[in-house]
Amino acid sequence: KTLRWSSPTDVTTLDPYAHTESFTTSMLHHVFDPLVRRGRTLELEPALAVSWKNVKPDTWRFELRRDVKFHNGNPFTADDVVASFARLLDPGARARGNIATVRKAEKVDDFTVDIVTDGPYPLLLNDLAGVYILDKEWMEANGALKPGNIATGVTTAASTTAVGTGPFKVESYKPDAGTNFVVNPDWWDKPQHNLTRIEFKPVKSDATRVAALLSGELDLIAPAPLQDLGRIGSASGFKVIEEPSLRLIMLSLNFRPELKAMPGQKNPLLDPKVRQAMWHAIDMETIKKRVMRDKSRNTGTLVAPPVPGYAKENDAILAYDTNRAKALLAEAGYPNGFKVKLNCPNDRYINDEQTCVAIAAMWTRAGIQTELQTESRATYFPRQDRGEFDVSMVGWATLPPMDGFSVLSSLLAAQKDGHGGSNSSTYTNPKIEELTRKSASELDETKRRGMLVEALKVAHDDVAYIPLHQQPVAWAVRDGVDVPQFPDEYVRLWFATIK
Amino acid sequence: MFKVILSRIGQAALVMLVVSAVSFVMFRYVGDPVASMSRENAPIEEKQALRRSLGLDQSFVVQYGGFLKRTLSGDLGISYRNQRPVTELIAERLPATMELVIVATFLSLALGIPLGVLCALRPSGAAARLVQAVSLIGISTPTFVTGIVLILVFAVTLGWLPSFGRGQVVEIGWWSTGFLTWSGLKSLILPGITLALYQLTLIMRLVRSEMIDVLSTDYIRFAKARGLPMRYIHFRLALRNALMPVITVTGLQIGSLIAFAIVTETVFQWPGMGLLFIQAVSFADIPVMAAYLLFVGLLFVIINTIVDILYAVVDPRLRARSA
Amino acid sequence: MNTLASPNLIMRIGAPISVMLAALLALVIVGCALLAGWLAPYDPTDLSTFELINAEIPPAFTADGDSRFLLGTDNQGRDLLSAMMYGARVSIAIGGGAVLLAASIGVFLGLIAGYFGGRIDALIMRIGDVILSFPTILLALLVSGIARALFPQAGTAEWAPLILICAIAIHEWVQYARTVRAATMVETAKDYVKAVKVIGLPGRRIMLRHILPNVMGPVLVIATINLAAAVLTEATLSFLGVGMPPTYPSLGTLIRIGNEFVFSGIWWIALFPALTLVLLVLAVNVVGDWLRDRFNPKLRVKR
Amino acid sequence: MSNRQPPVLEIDNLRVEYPLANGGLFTAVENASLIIQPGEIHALVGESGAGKTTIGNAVMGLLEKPGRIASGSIHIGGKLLDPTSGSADGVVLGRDVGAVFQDPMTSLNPLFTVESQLTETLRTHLKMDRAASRVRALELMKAVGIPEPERRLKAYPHQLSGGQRQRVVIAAALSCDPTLVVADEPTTALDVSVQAQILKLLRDLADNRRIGILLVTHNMGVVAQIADRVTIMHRGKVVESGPTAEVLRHPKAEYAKALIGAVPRIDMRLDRFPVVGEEAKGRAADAREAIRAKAFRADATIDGSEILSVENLCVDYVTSGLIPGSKGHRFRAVDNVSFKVRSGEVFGLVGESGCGKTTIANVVAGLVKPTSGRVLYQGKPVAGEGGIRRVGPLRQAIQMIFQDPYSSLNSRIRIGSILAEPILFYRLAPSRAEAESDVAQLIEAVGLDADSAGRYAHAFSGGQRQRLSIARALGARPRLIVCDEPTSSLDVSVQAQILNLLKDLRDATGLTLLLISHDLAVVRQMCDRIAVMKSGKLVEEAAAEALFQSPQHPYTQELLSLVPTLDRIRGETEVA
Ligand SMILES: Nc1ncnc2c1ncn2[C@@H]1O[C@H](COP(=O)(O)OP(=O)(O)OP(=O)(O)O)[C@@H](O)[C@H]1O
Ligand SMILES: Nc1ncnc2c1ncn2[C@@H]1O[C@H](COP(=O)(O)OP(=O)(O)OP(=O)(O)O)[C@@H](O)[C@H]1O
Ligand SMILES: [Mg+2]
Ligand SMILES: [Mg+2]
Repeated sequence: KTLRWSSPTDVTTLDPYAHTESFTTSMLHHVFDPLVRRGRTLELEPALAVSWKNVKPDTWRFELRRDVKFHNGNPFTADDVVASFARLLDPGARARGNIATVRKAEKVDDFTVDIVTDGPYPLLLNDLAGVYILDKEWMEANGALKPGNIATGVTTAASTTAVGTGPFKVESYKPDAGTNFVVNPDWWDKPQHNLTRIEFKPVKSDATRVAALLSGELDLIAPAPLQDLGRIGSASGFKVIEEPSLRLIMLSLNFRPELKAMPGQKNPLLDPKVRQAMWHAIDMETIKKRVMRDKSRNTGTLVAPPVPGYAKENDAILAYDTNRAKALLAEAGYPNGFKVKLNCPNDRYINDEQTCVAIAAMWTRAGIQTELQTESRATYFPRQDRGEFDVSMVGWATLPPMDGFSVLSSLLAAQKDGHGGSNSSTYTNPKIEELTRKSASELDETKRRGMLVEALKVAHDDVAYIPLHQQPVAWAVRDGVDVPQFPDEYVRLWFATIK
Repeated sequence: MFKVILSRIGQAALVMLVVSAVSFVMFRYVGDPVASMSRENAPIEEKQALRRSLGLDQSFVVQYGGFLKRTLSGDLGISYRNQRPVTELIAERLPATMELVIVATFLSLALGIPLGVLCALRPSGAAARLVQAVSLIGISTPTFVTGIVLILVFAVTLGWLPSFGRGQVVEIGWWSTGFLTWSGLKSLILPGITLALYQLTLIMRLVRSEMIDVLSTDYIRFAKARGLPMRYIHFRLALRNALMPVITVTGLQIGSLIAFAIVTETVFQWPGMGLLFIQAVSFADIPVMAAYLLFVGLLFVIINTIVDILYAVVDPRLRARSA
Repeated sequence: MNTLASPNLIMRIGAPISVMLAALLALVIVGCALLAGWLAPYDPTDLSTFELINAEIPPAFTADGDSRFLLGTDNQGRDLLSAMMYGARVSIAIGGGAVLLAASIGVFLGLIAGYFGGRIDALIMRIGDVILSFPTILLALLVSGIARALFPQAGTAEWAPLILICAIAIHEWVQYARTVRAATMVETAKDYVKAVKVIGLPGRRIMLRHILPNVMGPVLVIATINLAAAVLTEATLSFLGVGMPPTYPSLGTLIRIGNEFVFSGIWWIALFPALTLVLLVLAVNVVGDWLRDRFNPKLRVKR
Repeated sequence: MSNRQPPVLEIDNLRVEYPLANGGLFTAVENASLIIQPGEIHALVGESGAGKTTIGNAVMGLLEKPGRIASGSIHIGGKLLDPTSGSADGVVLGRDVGAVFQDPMTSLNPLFTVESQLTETLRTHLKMDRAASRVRALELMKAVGIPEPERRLKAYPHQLSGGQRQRVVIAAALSCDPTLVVADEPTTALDVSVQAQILKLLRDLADNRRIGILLVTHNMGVVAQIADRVTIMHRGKVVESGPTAEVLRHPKAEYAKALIGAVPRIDMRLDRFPVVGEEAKGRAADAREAIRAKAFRADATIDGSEILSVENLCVDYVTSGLIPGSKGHRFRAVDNVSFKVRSGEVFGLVGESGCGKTTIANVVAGLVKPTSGRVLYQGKPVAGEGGIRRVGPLRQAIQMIFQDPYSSLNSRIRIGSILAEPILFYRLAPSRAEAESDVAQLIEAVGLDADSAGRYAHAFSGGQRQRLSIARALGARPRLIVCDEPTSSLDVSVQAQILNLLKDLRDATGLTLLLISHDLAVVRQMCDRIAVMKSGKLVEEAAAEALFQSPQHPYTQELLSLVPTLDRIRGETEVA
């Protein structure tokens, strides 16, 4: 049984260590297995490792699964794990950062390995769920022991051939035209799917993808465009499946001394009252209803519910209240409002441009004269990184670790010591700095979560970002196709069944 | 002969030098590969390291110099996105685009010229007016709309033709062709029409406009006086005199279709040069873009040389000049 | 022997009904665009009037319509009719401006290249080759990027059109140049050009006064057709973030936005702007064809 | 002779109208009737613009678009021509009716070789195959006397001289043995020897094949030599018609008398050309006077000093092949020609068609670069191997009148503007209004209505266009005019007026003329000295009278002997 499906993005490379893209990682998961993986409810569960324990605060010991075979027939052993880690830890590996804290992997015996980290590190298992194991013999035979890197253009045999232990084997790989998989009959796990073959065809254009589904050329499209869900749902023989995604959309506020819109004047956004006023001025209910077609979930905090760090009490939205907003602005010394530029991508998040137009209109009504500019992701993100925007849209899904710590570390902490990678707004708060550093090495999960919650509360009260909503994941399938959906937007077809 | 070729080669080299320089300037404005290559929670140090490893921290002159040196030694780099040597990528994508362009150009010439002649012969006839109006509607509708409408009608509603992709292709050496399989041929129809529409209208109207002029000349009257069949007069004698702008425009169009059939290729997910290019742009895949633009520069020099030679083929009065 | 019938006004202008209608149509569209500020029921560029609640209301004449919005509203709650009027203004300014600029540059350089030939011809044509090597969109990105770097207000609704015009024209002139060059080469070989050369007229004057009218045919055709392309290019550029801000949509942008909703049955957002564009292009082409024939004295009397 | 055979052409009360752009109506032909029997050559003569070409076009159903047959009938071979469709049942253009158009330059499609244009007719009508049609085309080329026919078959029209093109057009018209040939000034571009050859060919066809020929011409000598009957037209009306001898010897209508009186004589030189009703054309005469006055220049002296000197001039044409750079064919059109022209003289250049006259004219005018040798104007080089140097006053000083009136006027600019151009450019008139009146004067001076200024070139007959291009050259008030067959498309009366004008200008202002012509009578009347060319070489140069009285070179002698004159009228010789 063949499943034909499509998404707008394509598989970048077959070398799992040469890239950091989540879509490619998700696709390669069909071919490779990690030591631990996420199950049907996204809980971490054994995969190539059957059990693990902390032997020292910085050393984890993994017991490996026996009788596992690679697609080429080679047996899976500790050597493969050690070679894979060595390959990933190579400075040339593009995905090196995914296990930034891992120092090395050591063979204990044929089916036991130790993984040593830089000091105590609570999120190791989360990270390992993204580390796929390659076959050492194959790498040796094909000169692929060193990793490829899409950034530097280093390629190896592994860039176009994938030999893993996973549920499917790559049959053919043609960028932009399609990638085909066939089932691996010798998979170590008991298959929950009934597929014999997967044909993946990237289709960039939304409308074409929908059309191809409706014309019966595809069984599944992921994602399906929001505005077409109604039509697909009402067409006979097709259905829409949806679920809130982990991805939260928020507005990043510039904390530099000046705004681009008002050169030479003090940045009004530095005043928390102004930030609250801006939040109060946004009518998220209407945006949800009109722009997001009731598919989104409005949020008051910076992480989604399933993610560690989420707390109901933080998830409080400042109510839409233009008068209150105006009052706050007056209190802050801007009775006549001020000027601000709002920048948004128009091809990255679901209905991003529409959301921003709506917000610009709402702010203008509240007295904040908003000049909106939208652009394509290719130019938007570099500019955002350079801190060129006053207010801009950010989406955050806490991936790959799927943990609230990612928000602290990347969005809230200042840019130093390896933190603040996406905090281009230069927001800083001493309390958050402290909590970020403490939680980074806290092995006690309850305490750690407490710290995350506390930090996110600070961020909420201080309006470090204005959270907007949680995006939906919407897929469309033809009847008879059953695929589970995941808030991390991964496609896991080893759970799929078709009739 | 030798001198002509030499000077053309020299000019081509110059064109490509300028193209490469301009494209390097341009990359500052079309995005930063670092942003699209970084994972979500990459710390700032990691991004900087990436920028360094890409050589993006160096000055423009150094980057450009390095690029030129590599290019001259025949190394056009490896695509960030596709992990393949750029030359190989372009060679791989060329057949898809070429076949599409051949179909589109064939369609636009095969329909555009006769329709243009028809419109010139009976400028106020009902058929001519209808054809002209329809073609104008065709071009003032954006390609993405036309493409989608065609897909909706022929793929979704009628189910006759595939909505995307190339169908089954046959490999002949490094060339992959869709002409030899039924599904390959069917896949060519919709994108071919979509791509041809603009050209078709342009060619039709140019032919019409020039034909009207030519038909009032003495040599056409003399041809009539010799009793030559009307079809022969219109399609062989007069048409040839009307062809100059058509040749120019067709040449230019073929060039830009090969290079930049971006929208059509995106709508139909046609794995050709346009798609390669647009993906490279949205990914800020600088090696692909740079090499690609060089290729296109070369392409245009070649096409325009051929067009210039064609002028001389069509119009003997220009032969002295073209030599 | 020379009996003069008394010709009435219509005869004097000599345009057939279809041309008159087309001209009228073009006038109406252009007029509505120019007078958008007075004619449009709402000001779609005033952000404070946007009411998301009103989004996607169908046209007034349909069952679910709302009499406040004759042609319905777009996805932001803007009155579509008003948005179209303002949008047409942007599109006509940018499309028309770009075509005019491109045609002027192209015709000028084409004449020079075709008339003088040799080095200058090679130079102009190779510059053309360079420009052709970049897609319009990339070149426009470059132009507006540089413009932005030079002066910061380039992105605003007032300045963006100018930049867009330059950005589009900088690519499009090549087509005119090459076409005109080819035609000029043919014309230059004819006796009437020789005749004025012997009179001793300078090249400039020969080109502009004598050759130009004889090579304008294809230029008019390409220009009238390119108008549509330029309007749509503007939409693409706006999408890429180098054009008009989304709060000031052009016709092309409206079509692009509307296109996303066609599947979901919200047809009016795309249909009306597209219709306007089609009608505009149609009208311009009909009038353009007629003008072209008028320009040609041989066809003057023919109907 | 079987008179039961229907006449090949019968025109009865024909009226042709051109609706004008301003809503008016122009009647080009009014109540014209004529009959041509098989084997008869019928000459149609008359003033330029009288409607001769229009009649020919009407017969072939090829009237220029708005033009239409308003009344009257045309029968071809007894079959009625349908005035709306312009065709008669069973009569095939090209097979049954052959046409020679007035203008050889534009009758041939510039993009096709002579061969393809000749053979396509044969293949269409006679269903010949490629090889057979080529053989026949070669025969035809020989029949019309084109030298090196094999090579010229492969040539493109622009590579042929005016006369050669004219002969190709004739060959094409005759290729399918039509029963009726409409020949519109078939020999104007030809030198006398070729003309004689063509005329003989036409006569033979008429006599042996019983072809009827409608021959439009300005050359009364030609009429006298071969026509059986003559019709004289004036302003759209037939003023006289009858057997050649009768009409030529005893013209009855005023106009006919004047026309015949105006024929230039070859046997003696007159001071001025006799002119048709000069008195009647008072306005034109006044205008001419004004121009003469304006052109008067203080520096103009007829001192006999050397004004133009052509030294060892050679011009090669290289026909390049299709592939750029491939070895082309090199053809020497002008071979080591030297001559000097003195200030104020009329220097004649005669010779067979294709001998390089136009080429020399082009070199002098600065349009063609010589391969070697040079041209000096008042001692200063204007053209040489290095290129063409014409600066400042030199440009104004040398003007040219082109052989081909059809393509030398820009079809998109009003006549008035074309003529005003040199006047305004050289600031010869203080104001625009002044320039306009100058233009009006020029137009009247060449015998056209001043309101022609508002029209475009296509609305004029061949002769009228030629007069306009003469007016344009005069407008620049040059010192030297290179006249490339300035009057070959003019009727004798207008020709006389124009030549008189040029002559007068010469006398009054010291204008120098380099006159190229086929019409030896004209040459004799006009020129002071004459050079005779053959195949690119200068074979004889002598004072005009000397040359005509005692030609030295055999070629010159041959030319002179072949000139058709009014003295040898066909009807009479037959009778005699
Ligand atoms: N297309 C036209 N529109 C208006 N008037 C025209 C047109 N063509 C010719 N005429 C006019 O008709 C008249 C007759 O023209 P025609 O060409 O028949 O003259 P012709 O006798 O052949 O003169 P020539 O000997 O100079 O060639 C002229 O006065 C000319 O101006
Ligand atoms: N562009 C050209 N390429 C090749 N050969 C040419 C070209 N132009 C003219 N010739 C040839 O040069 C010769 C001289 O031509 P030219 O036009 O000077 O003749 P001409 O004396 O004016 O003849 P006519 O009296 O018939 O006009 C002819 O044999 C012609 O075939
Ligand atoms: Mg005539
Ligand atoms: Mg000549």
